[in-house]
Amino acid sequence: MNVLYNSTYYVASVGLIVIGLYVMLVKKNLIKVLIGLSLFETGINLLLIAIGYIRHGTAPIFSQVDLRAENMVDPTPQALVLTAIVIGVAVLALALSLAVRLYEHYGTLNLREIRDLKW
Amino acid sequence: MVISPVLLIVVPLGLAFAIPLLGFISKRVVGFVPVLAMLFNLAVSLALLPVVLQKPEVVSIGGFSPPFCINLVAGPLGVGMAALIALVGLAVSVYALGYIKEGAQEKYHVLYLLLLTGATGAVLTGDIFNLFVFYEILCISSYALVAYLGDKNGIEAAVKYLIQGSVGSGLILIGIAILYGLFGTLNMAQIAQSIGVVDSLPLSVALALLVTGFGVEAAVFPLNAWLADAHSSAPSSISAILSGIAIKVGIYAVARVVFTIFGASSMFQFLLLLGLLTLLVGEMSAFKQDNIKRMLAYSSIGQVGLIVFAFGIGTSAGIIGGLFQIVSHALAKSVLFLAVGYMVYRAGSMEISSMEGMGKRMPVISFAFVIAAFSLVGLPPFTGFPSKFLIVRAALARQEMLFTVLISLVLVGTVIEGAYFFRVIQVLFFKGPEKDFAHREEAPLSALIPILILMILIVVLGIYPDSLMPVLKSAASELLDRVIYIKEVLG
Amino acid sequence: MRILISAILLTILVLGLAFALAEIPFGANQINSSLKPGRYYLENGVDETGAANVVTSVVVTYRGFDTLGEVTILFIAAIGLGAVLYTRRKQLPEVKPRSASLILQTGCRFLFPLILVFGAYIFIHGHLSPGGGFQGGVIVASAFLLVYLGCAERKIPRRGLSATESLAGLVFVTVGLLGLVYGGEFLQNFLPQGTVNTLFSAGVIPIIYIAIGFKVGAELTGVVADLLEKRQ
Amino acid sequence: MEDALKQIAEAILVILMLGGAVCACIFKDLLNAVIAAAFVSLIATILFYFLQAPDVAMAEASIGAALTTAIFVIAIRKTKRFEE
Repeated sequence: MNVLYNSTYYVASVGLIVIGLYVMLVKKNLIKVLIGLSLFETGINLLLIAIGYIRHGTAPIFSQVDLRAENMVDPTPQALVLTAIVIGVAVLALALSLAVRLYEHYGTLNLREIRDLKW
Repeated sequence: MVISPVLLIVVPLGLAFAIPLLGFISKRVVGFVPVLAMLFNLAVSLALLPVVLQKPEVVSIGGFSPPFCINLVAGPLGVGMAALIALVGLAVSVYALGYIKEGAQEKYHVLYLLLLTGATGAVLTGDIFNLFVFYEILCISSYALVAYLGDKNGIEAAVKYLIQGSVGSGLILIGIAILYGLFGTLNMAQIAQSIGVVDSLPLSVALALLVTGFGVEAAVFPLNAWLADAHSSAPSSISAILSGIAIKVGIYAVARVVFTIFGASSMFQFLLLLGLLTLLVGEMSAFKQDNIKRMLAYSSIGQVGLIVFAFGIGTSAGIIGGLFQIVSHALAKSVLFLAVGYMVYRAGSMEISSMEGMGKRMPVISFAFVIAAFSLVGLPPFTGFPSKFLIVRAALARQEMLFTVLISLVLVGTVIEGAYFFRVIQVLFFKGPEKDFAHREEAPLSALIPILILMILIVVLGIYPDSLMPVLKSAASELLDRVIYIKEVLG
Repeated sequence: MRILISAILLTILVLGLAFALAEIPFGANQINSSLKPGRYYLENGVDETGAANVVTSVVVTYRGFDTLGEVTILFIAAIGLGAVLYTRRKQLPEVKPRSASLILQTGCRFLFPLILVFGAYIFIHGHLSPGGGFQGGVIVASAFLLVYLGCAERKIPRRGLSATESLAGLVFVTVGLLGLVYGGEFLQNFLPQGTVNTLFSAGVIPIIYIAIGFKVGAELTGVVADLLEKRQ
Repeated sequence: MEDALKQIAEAILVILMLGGAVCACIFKDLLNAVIAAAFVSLIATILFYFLQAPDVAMAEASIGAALTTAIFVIAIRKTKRFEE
């Protein structure tokens, strides 16, 4: 129990990753798959930030004089996650535009029905 | 001023940003920007090559010492790959001047240039997250370019490619997160230095995640469902780049992770098996295709298998063979796709049977196709011969029963490859055109020049394979010798 | 069948992650040695870059190349979206957009400048407080989204958007190249650092962040506009 | 005491978030699923704030919860609302 207690954030992020991947692998509807992708990415971002966290740390911003570097959380994962979030939204936007075009061509978003090309 | 390798990435990037502005002034100059950028890259990388053969050049972005900032490691491998990318990119961008006539052309050129920039950045960087970022640049621009024509097949292929590619990217990111959690750093040399300190189970999880993720772009066996669709539905100039360059960047990333970061000799057997499976699956699927572009796409899978197999041999000779195979496949496959682009355009169909009599109507293009096909199959005196020869020799030099068996299977793959290429050649030349194909004229000059240049390179490098050897040798030792790599970067 | 295979794959993934994460205790101080970049940024970031927000100094300076790649990815997404949704515009009949209710219109007109100012505030103060070019840029884009929703008859000039994108990207690259010329390395700071925690400090960081803010704002506005555009 | 309270809050938030993710998975109405995904993003924002990452929290709030939802809604309006 204590392990679970200590790793709430890991459980949350791995849970999100698994749910997201499950949606991506199993669901037929393209928009649903993309919702899964966005959950998956949120999970990864949470995992990265959780890895960089230091207990009782403060945000890495020297906004007051009495803050000390030893008590701050790791800034690197935060920078990485900023990048990852933006990459995620870029992929999503492109994917949604493809979904709109796909619907124009086929009149459906069901990936099992759209198989002119072999999967 | 000494030329900095960072220019290889920054100048094309800046030019790509400038394309929309130039588009306001004149739509016609836009197509020449990628040509210009790739000429610049080719010149710079060729100028850098002799320098980095002496000593790899480590550039730290932002002016801090390496583990604390992103650094580029311009070793023989990175700069050699950059030169290859620039060469193929230059040829294809000249080809695209005449070939791309529909759609939003300005956007095509931006995306195309950024794809090449992403590839160049990925092979030069020395930071694993930066590798991920450039890899994403490469992937996202190829998703968009596959869908460029906007037809049914293109969109469908792009959607599949995007879904599989983004799962792969996500897995890479998880792998990076685990590595960061274990070692607190993203610098590849520093991670390589720390590996061995922590026990191995989490490391093998990270290794598996990274290899799986990069394997999607490298199209190794279970992860290549997207490739045939994407390569056959994209415009032919993009198919050439995807087959010639994008896959190679995936393989480079896998090799970098396995060899430099993890130094995982336990992976070699696995790579060997994976390569062989990929090779056989690819060649057999190619054999039964009627669609010429799908056939070429599956043949790319087969060739990728051969490269991975060569890396899996794990000796210096094997890696040299694999790298040579990267060069010869990049040249030959781009010629094939570029040639097929106009054949398909003139015939109006991708069926192999509709290509009857092309040999008489489009002699130069068909001739280029034949040369490149011979080179892929591995006939002398083309580049495919020395590369396959080196791989076979390297495998036999291991003097183990296993390798003899495996290499015979590889040769079976080559025979299958020969069979389907000769079938196409037969259709091209020896099935006379009963009907009159007056509209099937030779391709324009803007297509012929790049195809001929690449063709001449195939022949010249096939006759003088030794001219590549110094670069390949030091590139192979860069991959195998982690200690020197770490020392070069961290000092 | 598909569900079964997925379940097996996901179980393997969860087990692998559980084993790997067991080695990375949550909340422990992983960056305890001064060789670790994270520790280095915390201890020297303020002195070396002059930005009070260490995340900003990491994003723009230490890992500035990632950020350049990141804005490139957004650029690709915006351009790629345009290429995918490309249709010959002349053939489309002009559709008169249905205008929103008076309350919505007035609300949008009232809020639009405020949101713009807020976005600009966020990206100008990126080196002092949480926030920066990306967050500010997205807020600016959401102001334009509001305009699209509330005042559908207003057209946002496309050429202006794409010119902003390109110019902002060029500013980023040029600042980097100036660093190469004056400092010796790409993206090196070549401006005085100023006093920490004042607006005019941290050398090139505010310039780059403002460029990113404009670029992200323009790109995301373009993405929304392209997606919203009426199609046959 | 403060720690215990924070941990309870975290546990509740995580349960809510995973519940939201499951909802996003099972809802047949895509619009509802998107709103559920936005809810997940919103809670992730609070968790980022708890993990001392205000920059990321801001980015996630503006990108994950607002902009992504908006483009999803636009795309759904142009295609089909219900998953069959």
